[in-house]
Amino acid sequence: MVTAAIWPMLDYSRVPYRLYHDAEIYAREQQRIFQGPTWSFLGLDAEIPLPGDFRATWVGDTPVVVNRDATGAVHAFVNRCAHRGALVRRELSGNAKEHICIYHQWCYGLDGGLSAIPFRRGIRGQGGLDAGFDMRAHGLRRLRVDAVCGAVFGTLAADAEPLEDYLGPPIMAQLRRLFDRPVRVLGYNRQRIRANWKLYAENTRDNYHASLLHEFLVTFGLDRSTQVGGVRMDGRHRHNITWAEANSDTAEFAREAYAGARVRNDYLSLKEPAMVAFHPEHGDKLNLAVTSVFPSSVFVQISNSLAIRQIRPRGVDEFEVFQTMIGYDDDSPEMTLHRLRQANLVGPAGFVSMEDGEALEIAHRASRPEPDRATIIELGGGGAISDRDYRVNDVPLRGFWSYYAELLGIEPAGAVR
Amino acid sequence: MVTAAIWPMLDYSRVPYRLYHDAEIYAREQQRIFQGPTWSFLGLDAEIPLPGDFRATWVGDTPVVVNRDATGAVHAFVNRCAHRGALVRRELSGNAKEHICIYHQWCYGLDGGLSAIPFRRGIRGQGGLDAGFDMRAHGLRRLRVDAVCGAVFGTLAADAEPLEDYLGPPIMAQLRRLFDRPVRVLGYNRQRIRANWKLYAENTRDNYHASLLHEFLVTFGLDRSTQVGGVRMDGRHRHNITWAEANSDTAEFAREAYAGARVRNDYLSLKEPAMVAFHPEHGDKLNLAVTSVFPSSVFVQISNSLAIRQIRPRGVDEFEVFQTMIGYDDDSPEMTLHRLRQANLVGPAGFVSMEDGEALEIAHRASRPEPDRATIIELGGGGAISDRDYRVNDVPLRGFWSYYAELLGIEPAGAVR
Amino acid sequence: MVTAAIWPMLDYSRVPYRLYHDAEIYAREQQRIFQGPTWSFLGLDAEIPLPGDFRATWVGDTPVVVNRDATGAVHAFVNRCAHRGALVRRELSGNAKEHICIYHQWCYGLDGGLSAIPFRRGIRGQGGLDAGFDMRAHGLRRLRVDAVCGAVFGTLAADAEPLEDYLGPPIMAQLRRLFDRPVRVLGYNRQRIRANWKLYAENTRDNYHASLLHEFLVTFGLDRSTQVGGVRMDGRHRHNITWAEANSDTAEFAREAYAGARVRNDYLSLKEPAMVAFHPEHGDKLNLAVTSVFPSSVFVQISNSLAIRQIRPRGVDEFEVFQTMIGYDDDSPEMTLHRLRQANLVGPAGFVSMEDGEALEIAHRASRPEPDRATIIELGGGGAISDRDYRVNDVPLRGFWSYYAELLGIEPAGAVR
Amino acid sequence: MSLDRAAVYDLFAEYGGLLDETRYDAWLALFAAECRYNVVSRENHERGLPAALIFCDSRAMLEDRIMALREANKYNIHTDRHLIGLPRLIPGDGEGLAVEVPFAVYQTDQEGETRLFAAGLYRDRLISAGGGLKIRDKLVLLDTFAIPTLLATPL
Amino acid sequence: MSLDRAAVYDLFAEYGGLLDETRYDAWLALFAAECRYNVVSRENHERGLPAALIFCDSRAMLEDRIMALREANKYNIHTDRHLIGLPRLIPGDGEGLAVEVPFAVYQTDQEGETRLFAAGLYRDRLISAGGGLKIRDKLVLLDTFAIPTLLATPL
Amino acid sequence: MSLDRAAVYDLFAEYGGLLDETRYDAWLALFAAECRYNVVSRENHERGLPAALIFCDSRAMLEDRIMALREANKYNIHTDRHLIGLPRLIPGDGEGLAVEVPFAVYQTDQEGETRLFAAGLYRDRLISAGGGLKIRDKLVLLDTFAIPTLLATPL
Ligand code: FES
Ligand code: FES
Ligand code: FES
Ligand SMILES: [Fe+3]
Ligand SMILES: [Fe+3]
Ligand SMILES: [Fe+3]
Repeated sequence: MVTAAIWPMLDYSRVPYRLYHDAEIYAREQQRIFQGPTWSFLGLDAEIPLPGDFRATWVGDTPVVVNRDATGAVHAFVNRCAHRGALVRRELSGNAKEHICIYHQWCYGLDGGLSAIPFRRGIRGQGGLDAGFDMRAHGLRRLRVDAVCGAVFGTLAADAEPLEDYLGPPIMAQLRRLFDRPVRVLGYNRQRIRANWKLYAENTRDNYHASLLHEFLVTFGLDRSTQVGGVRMDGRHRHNITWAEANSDTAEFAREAYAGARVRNDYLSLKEPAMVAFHPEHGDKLNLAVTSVFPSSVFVQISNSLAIRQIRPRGVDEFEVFQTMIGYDDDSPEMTLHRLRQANLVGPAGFVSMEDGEALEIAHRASRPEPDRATIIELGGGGAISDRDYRVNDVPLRGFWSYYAELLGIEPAGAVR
Repeated sequence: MVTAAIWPMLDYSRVPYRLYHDAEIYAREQQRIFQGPTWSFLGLDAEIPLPGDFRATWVGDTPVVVNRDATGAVHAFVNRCAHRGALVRRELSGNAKEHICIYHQWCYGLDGGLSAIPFRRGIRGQGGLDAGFDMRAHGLRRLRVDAVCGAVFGTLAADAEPLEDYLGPPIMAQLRRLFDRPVRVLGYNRQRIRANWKLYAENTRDNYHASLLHEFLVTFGLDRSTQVGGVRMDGRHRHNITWAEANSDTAEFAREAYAGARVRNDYLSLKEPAMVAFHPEHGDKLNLAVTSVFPSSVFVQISNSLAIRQIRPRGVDEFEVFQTMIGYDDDSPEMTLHRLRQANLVGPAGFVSMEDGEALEIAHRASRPEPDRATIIELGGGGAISDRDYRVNDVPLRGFWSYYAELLGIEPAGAVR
Repeated sequence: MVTAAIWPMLDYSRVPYRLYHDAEIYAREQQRIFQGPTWSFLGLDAEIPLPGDFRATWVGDTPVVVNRDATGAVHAFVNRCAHRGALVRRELSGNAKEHICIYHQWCYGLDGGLSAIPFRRGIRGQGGLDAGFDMRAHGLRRLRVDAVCGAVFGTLAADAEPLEDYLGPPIMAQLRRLFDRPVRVLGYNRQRIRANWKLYAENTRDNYHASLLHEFLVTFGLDRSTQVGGVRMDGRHRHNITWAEANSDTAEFAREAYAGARVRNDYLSLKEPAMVAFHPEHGDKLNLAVTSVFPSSVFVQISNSLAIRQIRPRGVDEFEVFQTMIGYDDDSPEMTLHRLRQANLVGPAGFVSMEDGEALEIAHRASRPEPDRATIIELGGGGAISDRDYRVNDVPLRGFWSYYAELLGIEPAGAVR
Repeated sequence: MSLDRAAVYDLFAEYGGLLDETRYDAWLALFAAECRYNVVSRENHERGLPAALIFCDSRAMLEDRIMALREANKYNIHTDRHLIGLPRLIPGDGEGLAVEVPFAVYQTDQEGETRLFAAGLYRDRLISAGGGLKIRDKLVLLDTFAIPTLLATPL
Repeated sequence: MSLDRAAVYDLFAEYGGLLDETRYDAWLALFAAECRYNVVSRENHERGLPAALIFCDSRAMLEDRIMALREANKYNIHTDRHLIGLPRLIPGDGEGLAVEVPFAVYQTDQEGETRLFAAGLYRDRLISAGGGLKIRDKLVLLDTFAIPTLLATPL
Repeated sequence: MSLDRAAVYDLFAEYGGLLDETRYDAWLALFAAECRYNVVSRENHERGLPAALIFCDSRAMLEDRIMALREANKYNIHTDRHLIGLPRLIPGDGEGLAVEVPFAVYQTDQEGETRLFAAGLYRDRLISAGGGLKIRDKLVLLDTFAIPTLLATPL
């Protein structure tokens, strides 16, 4: 049973590998984090525009359905029949007036309420349920739902703080920026990585790895640690925005810096350079903005490639990255084509993302045999957790762990946060 | 460690999902239920008619061999070598004078006794076993074996009650009915379902689901909840017979009833209606008789399709349904052909059975994340467990759980049985 | 939690099956045995002849790299990055000046020391690591390395006794005999067996099974228990040499003995008998010498087929046998061809070895359901563990378990060793 | 390669392609007016036991299978992918052409995870009818007779 | 079997063989001067969503893929093995020849363990150019769209 | 498709079919009077190491393999299913015809559970003898060189 004693350092600059490999800890995460007082991205208004539209998704490893009712209101509930536990809605997406479980055809409304039970009163007055059976008490387990500019979030905890408080001003600002116009879904992609989900939660907060692991960024001049950039967190440091500004450094300076760092720094050019072109569209210079919302939602802008990622744990040793690629309703055909081309940058085959699948799997594999050894999280120094306006840092990882420890009930006395 | 406190209700009308997903509970089931004072169907006399005939089978997840010795007596033993644990008989079926383990060629008689050990006395008087080694003390672990009209059962527990007492009068009557003349094996089929084995034990006792999940039954007029039928159990309610009578309702009445239940009720007809024809053959009107014997044996009559099913657990998350299709020795060629055609109804591809594979898998998957939530078993009401002469009920499921709790040592004080 | 009470007998003549199937015990083995005060074979000098040559291997389930530095010294270290745990060297073999982790490109020297960290001081003096960060404290975890005639061993325990003491005189002598000339690697083979690794550790010490399981040996007159042979162990009985002398029995005598043992004894001959010819090459009569070094290294001479095996555990239910086939630098082309032909005897497709894969898998499968039952290890009698100069014995298995119990901390009081 | 041979290759390419597209009516059209379609486990086949997993000894029964699949049966939502090997023409007498072809079928669930669902051998008798080759008799000899989940869509 | 037919079979045999040998330049030479190569998940394809996993609507972009694979990207060290089924020639108009072919790709890691990496369907349009068949347009319709680990080497 | 081509396709169809039926004598008859049959792991092949998993540099040794399989060796009871891809004819000099063909072998245990046992490439040299094509030299280049359980029945 894991306790607060597991932490070698009070500032979360060391993370024992046990936390990535223990099945009991995984089960506890599901209860206290994913089913706890956190908010998870469920989908977009744009994905269920019409009454009856539904989509299946996940909160942690719990199956959830989100749908729109006849009044236009959005509801979400656990996709588990109140009767004997079958998945009620088997399709991933569609449009329906109700949800009928195949096992005994119990029927649920779009608000998740139990609306009909076959032979509830039996036949010829024989069998069925007792008159006292209260259908209102046996609907599907509902989530609290709220949205930010069409991005729908849900929580399973009654006592979760309001969504806007949970996200905090900097995250709210980023979401308002990304969703400043009606969005259009361009498609989805999925990546199954044989590693613990928290390795990915760290990865999206890890400013330091980007240009070192993803050589394409530097080789083809897309993104460099020498650019102006940094990290900004919410008050609790559980969420993070990793940002950078386009053309804020010079190739010469970058070449020197990377040479100093003994990193490959010869530059190549693409035969189709348009693919990596950046067309500013949010009235600022940001060409990189990766917004990580605790525990498992990520909103990503890389140049003009826009996406939302859900980290979907599949047991202690595997997770799926589910990515929704988006553009805007008012995109010109040329802009849509540009986004489709630039989609080559991200996803499981992405020029600047595929490496994460390999890096996380080899970290998971190599760390398993030594659960008592620990990682080092000290780029940007240890001690108090705070925003940084430079890129060579991994401070937000410590922010993630500080809130993780709090929710799991293993925060050490005197923790530095 | 699971305790009696796990039960939300004393009448077993609520079953927490933990019981389907906890590996420790699974291990305990193997020890206390399958290796405990229960009887399992092992095979048919007709499958091993001759001296030396053997078949491999399973009791829970323990490999067992059943064979006939030179005197015609049937023996069964655990298929694990007394020496260093290898599977002694590797073939699934055949005829042999003895069973020789390949690893060191220890040799066992058809009664499971250890009959020979190579180099037992060594060579040139050097090596081998001490003179004191008692071969009689090291045979294969034997099962107690008994049979009902050629259906062979076995138990690993010395203290198990006699088979006839274990089954009780109603089950004995059903077996005598099914095995009223010499049977002939038509073949086997196997279905691997990624769900906990108890979901299937419930399914075969679940009168309520049949015509709702297996739409073919109603769509093609085979079987309807409006027919005369019900459930009958043994004194301990651990076993159950689900029965129904042919042509005991009218299409009109059924149509109304199902319409009332908001269930699809337009009827179609087959191009080859002979396939679903029912030819009474047991001097009664029963066209459905599903006899579930605790823990994992099921004897099935659906129209003229006759079968025996073994539920074979394969870990907490998977089981196999092994089905033996039978007819009678005196079947005419036409009747045999009819049975082969009607075999389309059952098994992994069965028109009225395939859905169970899907329903149980989605119930297993969807219930895993919430081990503390529970199923509802209240069709036919809660409270005392008793036979019913109507079909819309799931009372026998509570009977299953009451005996399950007793054997696992988690029966709550004041349990209603 | 396993304790000394698990042993039914003080002389280790009974081994409860729980020890092969309990995941917690497996984890403890990794800590106390493989990462404990034992020595594991890592590879051959001949595999990394040049400065910069490296090979990846395993110690238990811990990934390890062994390489040669510029001075010619051999180093080995755990293949896990000190930063965030990624596998540092991903290739199985090659030549390099340093090892660079792909995740953040931390760079390690050939001695495992941390030699460079990109942007260690950040950029423009912002970010990076604190000045206080001590690179010397964060190298790769090193193994102590030592060699016997070019066979490189390593240990993760600082307090392990010196290699020569660990092996003891008889094993040292065997290794000196096998490595009496410079060796040449002919190739590798791998076999994945779905069984617990200790079943294989027993198998290589099990003199009794050879001619009974591997019928090819007797059928084609290669090796028989009637030959002069036996077992010799180190002082602690943890290691063992199983040996036999060529042509030390007569076909007639063997035929009688095996007939007495009721074992098949008709002899066949190959169309290409040269394949099984034995050309003495070590100035003695030994045509069989299987040297098992605790826990998981085996040095094998079968006729002129020479090999080294590593047992690589892959969880409680699977292991890999990794085999390195060798010859000598001064082999004539004919001798090399002879060894390549005779390689048909060993490995996953080996005429005299393939059966082990089947025997161990069926032992693992059949023993799992009954963890409290035990094996019998009594060939050559029980009681004190000692060398034997006859072949029908399995005494060295008890030697293995006696040291296993000591390291796992479950040696019973009054253990007979 | 004779026209025959080309026609045989094309027939099996078509067979798998139509099933994977769930174009079951077009698939039925590959069978002769009189035809049989049986899916048999090796376990029964090797023991000479007559029971099949799917037993259609008339075209009517085969059509009933498809109707039931569409109108009544529920099954795990998935897509099939047939990989069909090189056809082996079996010399011999008898009406039409005897052909044996190994196959593997992969099933992919709605979330894009693929598993091997079945491996086995087609034992077919083909006849020419209406200017083309038709399946007179198909035996799907199933190696993978421990059916994963359930068997609904045709092999 | 017409020459065409033989040429189609050979083209796909060559296609898989060259990829498995990692001879990417020779593989590129199988494509026409103007060509497209898209890897699309069934999830998007069935919903009419345009996003692809790999989207190359020009030969230049396809060549960039190979350059990046060699010069910049890191991926799990493995070998590929393509198993390509019987080509199905699709009658119809349009330039060139429409062909559909099922495929499976197995990946083997450095330690010799193999897993199914992908199953799916090639939807190709082939044209004759320079006296041989070339790939004008290739759609890799991916059943296995929950990509195991990552997708680096071409399908 | 020339006769040659048809003969090559037939040879491989026959090769897999006979192995899966365990008709080993008929399978041996597909080899020339002088022949070689080697199963080599990629691990060794890529490093230029000569050791093989199965090394038969004469027909006699190949026949010994079959004899031992029948008379002496014990192995996991299973059935094999070969899926053999499209043959790739390799132009070049040298006696006979060089062909490369990808393959996958599935093994099914007695209880009907199937697993991928091996994927790899056949590198064959075929010659015409006795009016038909025979295998002069077969290299089974094994991707799946971490052999699951054991390797007894030929690939
Ligand atoms: S489980 Fe859903 S209706 Fe019974
Ligand atoms: S294990 Fe059966 S004879 Fe040794
Ligand atoms: S994990 Fe190795 S450099 Fe970061
Ligand atoms: Fe990344
Ligand atoms: Fe059912
Ligand atoms: Fe052995």
